[in-house]
Formats: sequence, C-alpha cells, structure tokens
Amino acid sequence: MPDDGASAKAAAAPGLVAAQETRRQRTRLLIRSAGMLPVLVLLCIGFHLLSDGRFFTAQNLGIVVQQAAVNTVLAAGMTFVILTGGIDLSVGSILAASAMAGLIISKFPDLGALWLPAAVLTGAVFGILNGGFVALLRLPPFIVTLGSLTAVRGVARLLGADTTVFNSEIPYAFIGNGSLTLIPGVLSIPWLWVIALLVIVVSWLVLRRTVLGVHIYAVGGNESAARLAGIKVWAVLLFVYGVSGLLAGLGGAMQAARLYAANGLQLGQSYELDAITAVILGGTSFVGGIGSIWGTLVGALIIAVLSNGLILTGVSDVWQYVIKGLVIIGAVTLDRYRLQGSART
Amino acid sequence: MPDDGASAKAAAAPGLVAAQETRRQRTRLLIRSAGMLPVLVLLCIGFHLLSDGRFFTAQNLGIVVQQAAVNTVLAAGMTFVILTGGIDLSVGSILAASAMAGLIISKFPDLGALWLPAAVLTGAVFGILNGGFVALLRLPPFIVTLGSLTAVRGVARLLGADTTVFNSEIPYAFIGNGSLTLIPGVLSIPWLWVIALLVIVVSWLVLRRTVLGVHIYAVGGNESAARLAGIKVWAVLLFVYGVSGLLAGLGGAMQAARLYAANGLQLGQSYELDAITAVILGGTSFVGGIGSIWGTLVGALIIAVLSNGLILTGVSDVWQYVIKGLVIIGAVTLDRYRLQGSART
Amino acid sequence: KELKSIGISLGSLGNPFFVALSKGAEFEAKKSNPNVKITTVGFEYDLGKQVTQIDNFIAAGVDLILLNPGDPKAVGPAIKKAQAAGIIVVAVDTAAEGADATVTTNNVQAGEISCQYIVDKLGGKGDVIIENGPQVSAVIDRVVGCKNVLGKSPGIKVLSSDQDGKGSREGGLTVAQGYLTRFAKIDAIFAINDPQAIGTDLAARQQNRSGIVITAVDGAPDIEAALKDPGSPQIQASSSQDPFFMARRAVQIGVGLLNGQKPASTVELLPSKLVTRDNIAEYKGWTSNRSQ
Amino acid sequence: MIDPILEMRRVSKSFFSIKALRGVDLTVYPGEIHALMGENGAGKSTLMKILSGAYRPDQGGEIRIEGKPVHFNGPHAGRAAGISIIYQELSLAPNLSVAQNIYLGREVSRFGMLAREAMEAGVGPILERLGADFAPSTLVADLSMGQRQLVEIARALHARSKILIMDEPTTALSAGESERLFGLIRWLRAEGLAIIYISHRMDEVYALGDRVTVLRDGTLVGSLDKPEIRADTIVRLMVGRDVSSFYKKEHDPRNDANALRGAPSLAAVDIADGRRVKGCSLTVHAGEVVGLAGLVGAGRTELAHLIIGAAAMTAGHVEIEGRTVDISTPGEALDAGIAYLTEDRKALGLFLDMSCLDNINLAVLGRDARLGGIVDRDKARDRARKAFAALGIRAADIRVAAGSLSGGNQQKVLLSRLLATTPKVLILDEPTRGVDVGAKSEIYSIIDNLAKAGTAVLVISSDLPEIIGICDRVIVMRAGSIAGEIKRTAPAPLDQEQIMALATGMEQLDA
Ligand SMILES: Nc1ncnc2c1ncn2[C@@H]1O[C@H](COP(=O)(O)OP(=O)(O)OP(=O)(O)O)[C@@H](O)[C@H]1O
Ligand SMILES: Nc1ncnc2c1ncn2[C@@H]1O[C@H](COP(=O)(O)OP(=O)(O)OP(=O)(O)O)[C@@H](O)[C@H]1O
Ligand SMILES: [Mg+2]
Ligand SMILES: [Mg+2]
Repeated sequence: MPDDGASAKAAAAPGLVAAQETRRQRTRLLIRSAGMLPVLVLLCIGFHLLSDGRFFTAQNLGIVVQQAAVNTVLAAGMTFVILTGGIDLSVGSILAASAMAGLIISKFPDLGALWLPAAVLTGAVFGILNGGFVALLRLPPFIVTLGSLTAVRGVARLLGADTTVFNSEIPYAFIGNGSLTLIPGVLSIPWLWVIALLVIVVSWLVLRRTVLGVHIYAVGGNESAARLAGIKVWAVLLFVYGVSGLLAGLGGAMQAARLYAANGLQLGQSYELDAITAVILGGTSFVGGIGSIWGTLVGALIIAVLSNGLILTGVSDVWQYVIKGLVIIGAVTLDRYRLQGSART
Repeated sequence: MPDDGASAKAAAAPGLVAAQETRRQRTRLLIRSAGMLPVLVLLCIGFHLLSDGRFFTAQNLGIVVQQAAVNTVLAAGMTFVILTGGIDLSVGSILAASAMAGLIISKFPDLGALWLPAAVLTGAVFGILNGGFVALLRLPPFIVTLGSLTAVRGVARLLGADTTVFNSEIPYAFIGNGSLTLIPGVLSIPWLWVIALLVIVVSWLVLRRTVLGVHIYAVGGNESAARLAGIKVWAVLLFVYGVSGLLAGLGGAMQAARLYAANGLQLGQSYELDAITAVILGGTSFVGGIGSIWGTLVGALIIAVLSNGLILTGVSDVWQYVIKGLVIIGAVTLDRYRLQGSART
Repeated sequence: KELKSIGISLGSLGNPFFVALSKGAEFEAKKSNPNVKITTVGFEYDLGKQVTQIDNFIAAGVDLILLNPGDPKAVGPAIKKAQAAGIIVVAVDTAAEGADATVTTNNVQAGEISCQYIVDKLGGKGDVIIENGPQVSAVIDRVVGCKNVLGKSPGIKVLSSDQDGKGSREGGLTVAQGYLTRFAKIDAIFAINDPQAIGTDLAARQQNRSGIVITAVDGAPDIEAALKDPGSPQIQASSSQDPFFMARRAVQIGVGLLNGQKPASTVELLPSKLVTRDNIAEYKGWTSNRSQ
Repeated sequence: MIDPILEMRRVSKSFFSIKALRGVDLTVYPGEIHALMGENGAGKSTLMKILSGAYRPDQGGEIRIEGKPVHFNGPHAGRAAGISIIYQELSLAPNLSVAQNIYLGREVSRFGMLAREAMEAGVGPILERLGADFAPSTLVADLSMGQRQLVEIARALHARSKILIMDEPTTALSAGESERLFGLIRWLRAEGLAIIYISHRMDEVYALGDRVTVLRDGTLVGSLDKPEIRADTIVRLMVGRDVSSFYKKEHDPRNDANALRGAPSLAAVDIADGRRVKGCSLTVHAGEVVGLAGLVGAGRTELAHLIIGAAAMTAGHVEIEGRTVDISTPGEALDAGIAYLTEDRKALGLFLDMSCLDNINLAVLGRDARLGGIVDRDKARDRARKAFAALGIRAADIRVAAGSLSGGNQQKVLLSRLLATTPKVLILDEPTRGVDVGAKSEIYSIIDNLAKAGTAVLVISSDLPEIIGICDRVIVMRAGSIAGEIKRTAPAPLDQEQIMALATGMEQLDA
C-alpha cells in the first residue's frame, strides 16, 4: 500500500525530486540490509565489558566465528528457501545424516578422501527429495520438511546403527580445526569460517547477480505472477530446497571434520531453529520475496556471540535460556522501531 | 483456482442454482473437514492386522486416546492461532512451566487444591504475553514465540531449581489416570480424553457459533479487510495467543496429574511440532482463515495412533522415526489428491 | 596453584542427576577456593554443542573442565585442545578418551546388579523386557550389564530391548503402555533409569497389571519415594549412583592434578549399590549433603 | 438552500515524508451525487479513507457531519456516524460467506452466539435488488471479481448510512452491471443519501455527477456544478493541460494489403476447458487491434488464460502464423510469441517489492544473460531506461519498487515487460482498469503504435467506449461462447448498442 506519492510530485519537479527520492530509497535499502548490525555491535561491546575484556581477543573472536560457521552455512541455505516463502525444518537431520554418511565413507581405505563430496551429495539428495514434494506435488513445505525432519533423523541413526562413528584420521580434518594464516603470527582465520564466508559470497552472487536469483525473489514476491511471467516455479523451488539440503550436507561435513565423529541422534538437534532465527533476525521476510544474505550473516553472528558471550560472562545455564529468548524478541522489537523511524524521515 | 463455474449458469435460473451451489459447498466443506478421517481409519485397521488384533481392544483404545489427549488440547489452541495466520512455537515450554507451577503449588498443604487453576493461569499469562508482542508491537509470531520457547523454558527450569518436582499425593490425580465409567464394566473413558473432547467441543462452539469465531476467521482470511470492517484485530490476536497459552497450561496440568511429576527441562520438549502437525494434518491452512477444529482432532488422533501402533507392532525405535516421517508426508499427499479429485467433480 | 575458575559441561541440567552432580562439584570447588568462578552448562546431548562449550571454556580461561562427555571417543580432539591450552580435563559419569582423569559409576555393574535382582526374584525363569533409553554410553553400558546377567539364565527370555523410553517418566509411560498391550505376560521390566521405571509403574497400575518386577538404575529421589510407597509395590530395586560424591571426587582429583599430584589410576570406577524396598531406610540418597 | 451533510475543511495527510493531501476542502449535500476526480495518486482514496475513519488526518483540519465536528478513531466510528464506503481495493474475507462478509464487524448475535439464519435472510433483499445471482451462504472465494464487487456494494448499502462513498466501484463490472448499479445510485439519491463517487471514467461522471470536485497532487483544484461538467474542463483541471485526441487510432490494417490476407498471427480454434469456455474460435491478424467484449463472467479472461497455457484446455488448439503450437505454460506462450497482460495487476502481474528494473526485464533476463545465467546488468538497465522513455513511465528511478508507482505507471511497467519479449501477439486484459485519463490516452497511443508496427493485438475490455475507440473489429463473448463479431465499416463507427445486444443475448429476442 505504500503507493506512488513520489510519482505525483515527480511530475512537478522531476529532476530534483527524482534524485532525492533515489537517495532516500538507497538509504532505506542500506538501513534495511545493515539490519541488525547495530544490535550485533552492541552485544559485542556489552559482552566485552562484562567479561573483563575477554571478548575482543584474537582467540575468542576465532572461536566465535568458528562456532557461527555451521549455522551460517545452514542459514544461507535457509535464506534461499525462506525467500521463496517456504521453510526447511529438516536441515538438522540432514546435517546428521550427511555427517554420518561422510564418516562412514571416510573409513574405507580407498574411498576415504571422497567423504567430503559424499557428505555434501547426501545432503543434496535429501534436499532435492524435499523439493520434489514441495515443487512437484505442491505439498506445504512445513509439513514436508517436518516429515523429513523425523524420517531423515531415523535414517541418520540407521546409518551408524545408533552408535557414534569415529575417525581420528579423517582426511581434510584441517577444515574443521585448522586456520588459514593470513599474516603469520598476527591474523589467521579458521577454515570453517572461510568456508562459511565463501558460502555467503556465492549465495550473494547467485541471489543478486544471476537470473535464477531474480527468479527466486520473484517466486517469493508473487508466485502466481511469477508463473504468468513464464518462470518455471517448480524448477526454482526444486533448486532452493536442493541448495538448502546441499548446504546442510556441507554443514554436516564441517561438523564431522570438527568433531572427527558423528552420531545420528546427537548431532544437529534443533539446528533448524537456530538457522531460521538467524534468517529472520537478518530481516528476511517470512512471506518471501524480501531479504538479503548479508542480514543472515549478521543474524548468525548474533546467535554465536550470544552463546559465547553468556558463557564468557559466566551466566548460568538456566539464565542463558531466559536471556537468549528475551534478546531475540528484543532484537526484532528494536528492529521494528528502527525501521519505522527510518521510514518516517 | 477451483473458481466459479456455477455462477455463469446461475444467471439462467438463479433460485435453483443458488440452492445447488449451497449444497455443493456443503459437500465440499464436509469432505474438507472429514479430511484425514480415511487415513486415520486405514492406519487403525492396518495396525490392528499387523498387531495380531491387539489394536482394537477397549484397553488399547483407552491408551491411544489418553496419549492423544494432551496433544489434542495443545493442537486445539494451535488451531486458533494458525487460523489467524500465526504460529505458536512456545506451547511445549509453556506446558512445562505450567506443570511446574502447578506441582509446586500442590505441595503447599493449604493451597494444594488450587494447583489446577494455578497451572492453567500460568499458561494463560504466558500466552497473553506472546499475544501482546504479536498484537500490540506487531512482531512476527514465529520469532516472538521462538523467543518465548527459549525464555519460558528457562523460567520452567528456574521454577523447580532444575530438579524433578514430584507429588504422588497431588489432588485431582484422577484426571490424569482415572476413567469416567459410562457403562460399568463395559465402557469407560479416560478423564484426560473427556477433557480433550470438551476442549474440542468448546473450541468448535467458539469458532463456529460466536461472533468472535467469525472475527478469527476474518482476521486470518484478510487482515486488512477485517481492520477496515472495524474488527479489533489486536483483541482477536491477543485472544488466540491467550487461548493457546491457556490450553498449554491445561495440558501442563494434565501431564502433571498423569505423571505426578514435572521437570522443567524435559517436559514438553518439541510438543509444538506435534501440535502443529496435528493442525496441518487436519487440513487447516498455514496462511490462515481456512480450517476446522474437527480436522485437528483427527490429526491429533493420527499422531497418537501412529506412536501407539508402531510400538504395538514392535517396530524398533529407529524405524519408528523413518515410518512416522513418511506417513506424515504420505498423508498430506493423499489428502492433496483426494481434494483435487473432489474439486473437479 | 589455586582453582580460580571451573567450567562444567553436563548432559542435561534438567536431569536431577546432573543437578546433583553440579552441586557436588560446586561444593568441592568452593571448599578449595571460596571465590571460585563456576560456569555450568548442559549440552543437551548435542556433540557439536559440547565441543563449542569446551571452546568457550578455553576462551574464558578456566583452570579445570569437568566433563560429562556425550561420547567417550568423539570429544577426544576437543579435550586435546583444552589440554593444549593448559586446562585440566576430568570426565565424570562417562569415560572420555584422553581425559586427565575419569570418575564414573560402574554402569555395567549397575546394570548387572539391577538385573541380577530380577533373575533372583524370578527364580531364573520368566519373560523380561529391557526398556532402553537414549543411546549414550552410560545407557549402553547398563544394557550391556543387564544382558550379561540375563544371558546367563537360560530360563529368562528377553521379549524386547529396542524401544526408547527417552529417559523420562512420560517416555517410560508411553513405551510401557505399548509393551503391556503387546505382551500378555511380562514378569519383569528393567528400565535404564528411574524416571522410566516410575512411568512404567504408572502404566502397569493404570492397566491393573500386577506381579511385574520393575528395577532401574540411579537411586534418584523419586525412586526413593517410590520404594518407600506401599502404593507402588512393583518398583522393587534400583542400582544407586552417587552423583554428589562422584563430582566431589572429580574436582578433588582435578585440583590435585592442577598441583601436580597424579592420581593412582586415571579411571576411578565407583561401585553401585542396589537399593531395594528392604534396605531403603538406610539409603542416603542424592540430596543429603555429605562432607566426608 | 439545504444544509450540507458533510464539510471537510483544510484536511491534510502525510505518509512519512509524502504529503498525500494538503488542506483539502470538500462540501457535500444530501441527495447529491458528488463525483471526485483526479489522476492516479491525486489523493482521492486517501481523502475518503480519512472520511471513513480508516486513516487519521494530520492536525489542523476539521470534519463536520450535519454541522457537528467529528473525530474518528477507527472505521468503527466512521460507520457509527453514518458513513459507509466501498474501498478501491476489494476488502472482503474470501474464506467467509457473502452474508458473513456483509455483516462483518456488526454481526447479529444473541448472547454472543451468531444468528446465522437471521443474517442470511437479512441480506437477501439487497442481493436481489442488485440482481446478484448467488446465495448469501456462498463463499466469497467462489465468486468472480464482478460478483465480489457486488458483495462490496451490498455491504455498503446494507449499513443504511447517510453518506455512501464509492471508490471506483465499476472497475470490475461490465456495462450491464454498471447500468444496474447506476439505477440503484440514482434511487439512493432520491432517498436523500449523499453519494461520493470516484471514477476515472468520464462517461460515468457525465451520467451521474451532480457536482464534480477535482484533486491534483493532494490539493483541490476546482469544483464544478452540473452545467459546467464538460470533459475538456475536467481533464484540464486534472492534468493541468489539454489532452487532445483521447482515443488514438491511426493504424488501419486495411491500408496494408498483405496484412489481412495471410495466415492470422493468432488463431484460437475451438478452445474449451470443460467448465466455462465452450468451443471458442477467434483470429487476430498482424497489425490488427481486435476487441473482445462481453459481460462480466462471460469467460474472456479464462479464454485468454487457456490461450497462454495458464489453464489447461480440454479441447481445441492454438495456431501462430498458421502453425499449430503446443502451449501448456505461460513460459511456452512467451516463447511462441504471445504475451498476456493480466487484468489483475497487483495479484497476477507485478512484483510490488521488486524494482521497476527487475519487473521490466523479468521475462527476458534468461535470454539476455551472459555465461548462461549471469544477469547482464548493463543491458537490463538500458532496456529499462528505454522503456521508461518510450512509454513515458513517470517514476523517480528505474530502481524504485514497482509498488510505489501510481496505477497508470504500474500498468506501463507491466506492459514494458511484455513488449521486451517482442511478441507477435499481444493480449491485453482490461489494459486501462483503474488508470487515469492521462495515462489512458498514452496507453491507447502505445497500442496504436504497436499495431502500426505489425503486432497483433487482442484487447479484452469492459469499457465499451474504449473498445469502440481503438478497435478494428469486435468479438463478443457470452456465457463462455463467441456470440458474434462486428467489423468496423469505413464511415460508420462500431455500434455500442449492437455489442450490448450480442453480449446480453438481446438480439435473439429481437429475432
Ligand atoms: N498507506 C500509504 N502509505 C504511504 N503513502 C500512501 C499511502 N496511501 C496513499 N499514499 C500516497 O498518497 C497519495 C494519494 O494516494 P491515493 O491512493 O489517495 O490516490 P488516488 O487519487 O486514490 O489514486 P488512484 O486513482 O490511483 O486510486 C499517493 O501519492 C500515495 O502514494
Ligand atoms: N482474484 C482472482 N485471482 C485469480 N484469478 C481470478 C481472480 N478473479 C478472477 N479470476 C479469474 O479470472 C476470471 C474472471 O472471470 P470473470 O467471470 O470475471 O470473466 P471475464 O469474462 O474475464 O470477466 P471480466 O474480465 O469482465 O472480469 C475468473 O473466472 C478466474 O479464472
Ligand atoms: Mg484511489
Ligand atoms: Mg476478465
């Protein structure tokens, strides 16, 4: 309903007003995608003060981003899905199944090195199955992925016969625990975070620079219009659920490399909630069509900073629950007011 | 797009066609609300055959409805919320907090008997808090109730200082384990199920026979139209989240009476998923405005029959996951095809 | 060296067992240094989360980590990282590969004595159900112990051991309701922990089934109450653990290690005692504070 | 002189930084039909929403009803004061029945329990009066757009108010239904109601208006009494300049000897969907503008949907330039050279949150892409700029969200998307619905130019003067079938009466 308005005046003094309008829109866009950044910064500063300066240390920042990495990757996939107006509840289970598959393969002497692609592929296959139900049979995403949340969890447990699979010699273990040294002795980035950032950048490229990306936004913005405009809606849906599964598989591989182990039951429980929270905190709209991957990145960082900071400051486990819940609600409340304010100016 | 068709013909002979139209609509409504009933019947028969005739025994049916009871109550509240296009992820946590509050009060010698209203009230208060954020601050329901899923869980744990509170002398324990005898020796119904059925009937009355009910459907069908028609949308939202919380509180009381104990962390974990599944299986639409409480009842029974039947037939825990997930997806697929068929005729 | 700060990562803080454990650790740590900073977290049986918590402890600069490992092997690498940062890691309740020391109940033995009670009670003959739980190592060990004993009695038939009672009253109740419908004759049920046993008893009472011997492992406060309660005669025994004491030992050993004292053995197995309706009066339970 | 029933003085309204209304005055008397006119975005709807209580005005103005100042704090209050309104955007709950919608917000109840029968009986007479052909218990979701509009009107009438506001009530109605509505409006005027009537259609304002008030850019630019109501005056007030030749029709396929001889650009042959469309055939040649007229519910939109593969046909086929093409999705239709402009711009056409740039390029992004999928942003920008220039789209920038444009400009953006595919056949469904006069005449000239360039254009419209003004030939549909065809003969224009007769089936009675 925020209808024209500019256009009416634009007629009066086209040049000037148009330029102003453009600038205003740009600012608004920037604020929107900067999104929760202020909240993140506030949280970091707060925790730094409360933890006697332990937060902003190279080591701790490394730990934070390492912890944020898997959720960032899952949330990136979730962003694709939510942009089309869907949801994927099965990412935690897919992550577990993929990690199991990867670890099992890593133990074969000859195939060992293939465990990484195997894990990612496992995820992609489950994702495409989800997508098939949503895109081709037109079933509601919530119920489809709820079903696979349960079923794939079962598969994950079956894969390891309900035991922990362990391999301390897993190839590429460095991606789980190693760091990429940029300036020796000064700056190094955990490989997990490098991967997460790569995923974000590639997602951004896909969403913003490719035809497919525009189509994803279009399907989320107005599915029936997209269909009339000649977009293959089913293909777009298949793609986003496939990507979400694939990235859950990648997340599984990252967890496996980090833990050298996987357990069908004990891995990835309720990760989907964290991923969804990151996406929504990042300003992506649940109804689809609106949102950016950078927001998701900020959202995932907020969650990781919260977990880390609360432990750093020695808050007890029970209170961590209460505080986390309130911070999430508080953050969106703040966001709501901030956006209203900006729209008014 | 199963659009008109009749209306064009209606021009020819208004009276007759209008009557026909009404009758067709009624049929469609019936099919829609009968919904998953065929699936439920099929499941029951299947399990009866696979379990060597153990399913359809008075005792086992008693067990099934007893197990379905709490989820039915939660799902009834969830139906209100989803009908307005919202969602309530916090019911499991609210249930735990209410059960804790109830049990703690039940141990006071003088107040003991008040534990039941105390539990229900606790739930209602949390529900209204949710509603306040959604209705008055206009925050997205998913994120609000996700926040309270976490925060209220923390409160539940705080209440019992992280221990299991138990009281084997809890007043009104009969509602948890007793049965209402209708024909002595022949027919008796567990009190839990009596309560659940009452909740369903009252919900049906409210949704279908009161002004408030129409307003709930209207808000779900077209929120801005509802607002323009002078409906106090905020009051409707406050009401539905309050009801959901209140019923979660009732569910907590039922669990407390059934188990004589409550544990802030373990009770009610992921109950919200079961409740939502029941609602969606029951044919209520996620976007709001469409659905019926009878469908929810059937949905909740399907879930209980699945759990019970899989144990009865001796399926191992791991496979139970796989089968449950697949049955849920299969059920909606079936439903989709059934509805398509009916829409065409 | 003084114990300044300690990080504790336990299975699930909603479980009274772990709460007793954390209380014991707190008691001992405070005894060692009244100003000690204690951070206790639950990892909710998520391996990834536990590793994350260990990382956070490293960042927070704790001296000692008390760990209830999610898996004996899988947390090995994380433990190594902590040790590399100069932190002492002591495992409690479940053994962990690479930990500086481990203090645990002998879960195999606990399963054995609990099921031996069943065998004795049934005279070596009857139909028994092992009501399983979440597949963590303590539970797996208990079932192993139980099966060891039951396997020795050819007259005992194990009807089923593949249902998950989720370690809770509710789960035990639900699973037992299924079992009781499925099997017309059940002589005994071994539940992997106390809440499941109580849930099982509730189910049996609801269905008016009697004569079933129910035993468990834990010796938790609620089983204490049940063993004293004439209204639940079917609950007959539980292999007790002593989480409070276990945690105190673990902290003691940890503080010792901090000051260079190596324990006699890296693994300390605390034996479990069977609590029955006969000896419940002497049982001290988890909550009573004992300072010896 | 009677006292005014409504006086609005110095009413202003801003949305954030946008000033939608600046000190507007409006005086309305009982028993008059007061037409409110102005370009898209002039502030008509906003003014009416303030009057109905849906919006709160800025400080400083005042509203008096029957001389008494009022302050509404919600739609509720407006209705209590005797104002009822038909909103421009349909505001019905599709999941409720007709009766429930009409009574929404003021249900009849006893002890909180709904009196359903009483309500269904209560709406019967009004539906009958409106000539509605559906029962009060019908779900609104099962009604066509036109029928829904009738429900809206019934709701407003049912409230028995003193002031009735109608914001473009006829956009979804066909000529016949509009006529019936006009009769009703005149009757209400006779009953002493004050009616504020908003429309972009000049003929309606002629037919109904006792007085006309014109808004431009949120300010009042003039009020005209009955004798002064003349098209050129109104248009000049609205757009601030003269709009000469309103309908533009310079193209003439008969000038081009080859055009009509070869295979038609589009031929639909015996198309049916087994439900509403029953064996329809039509042809459109290159360079021809063919009108498709009919009453609401005649099935014109559905026929178009069948042709472009948006709905499944059960019989018949489509030929492009003589070759049978197999079309089962709108994408395939675009590939075959058929572009379709939907009648429901907001629901089925535009992506309101996306930029004009993306909206314009959407259908050809794939075609233009580099490396098999990377958007060629320069090309896209270029295309959007050209479209802005060619169609005269007025917006601040190609990157503003399409939803922030006025109705007419939105329509041109949507049209640009279709033209980007360089279609051989263009199907335009209600191309000027809700579009102001200025934009309308521009759209007509675009259509004319397209025809001159050899595009085959099929125009579905319920606006008969429009069809007569721009078409070479008119095909009339009735109840899912082609009822007949009327050709433009050299001197004589197309005959409105003749079209209506075909559309309503009157000609059979005559015969
Ligand atoms: N909810 C809103 N938020 C922001 N701006 C608005 C809102 N509603 C209207 N406007 C702006 O107010 C101005 C007047 O809009 P309005 O809808 O009243 O125009 P109108 O004369 O009814 O046009 P049309 O003929 O297209 O219906 C426009 O510039 C529009 O952008
Ligand atoms: N809100 C809507 N959403 C989707 N499709 C719609 C909607 N409204 C109408 N339609 C489609 O457009 C068709 C319009 O049918 P209608 O009965 O109005 O025939 P018509 O001849 O196209 O009349 P008109 O174009 O004058 O409205 C409907 O049958 C339906 O298929
Ligand atoms: Mg308007
Ligand atoms: Mg149409």
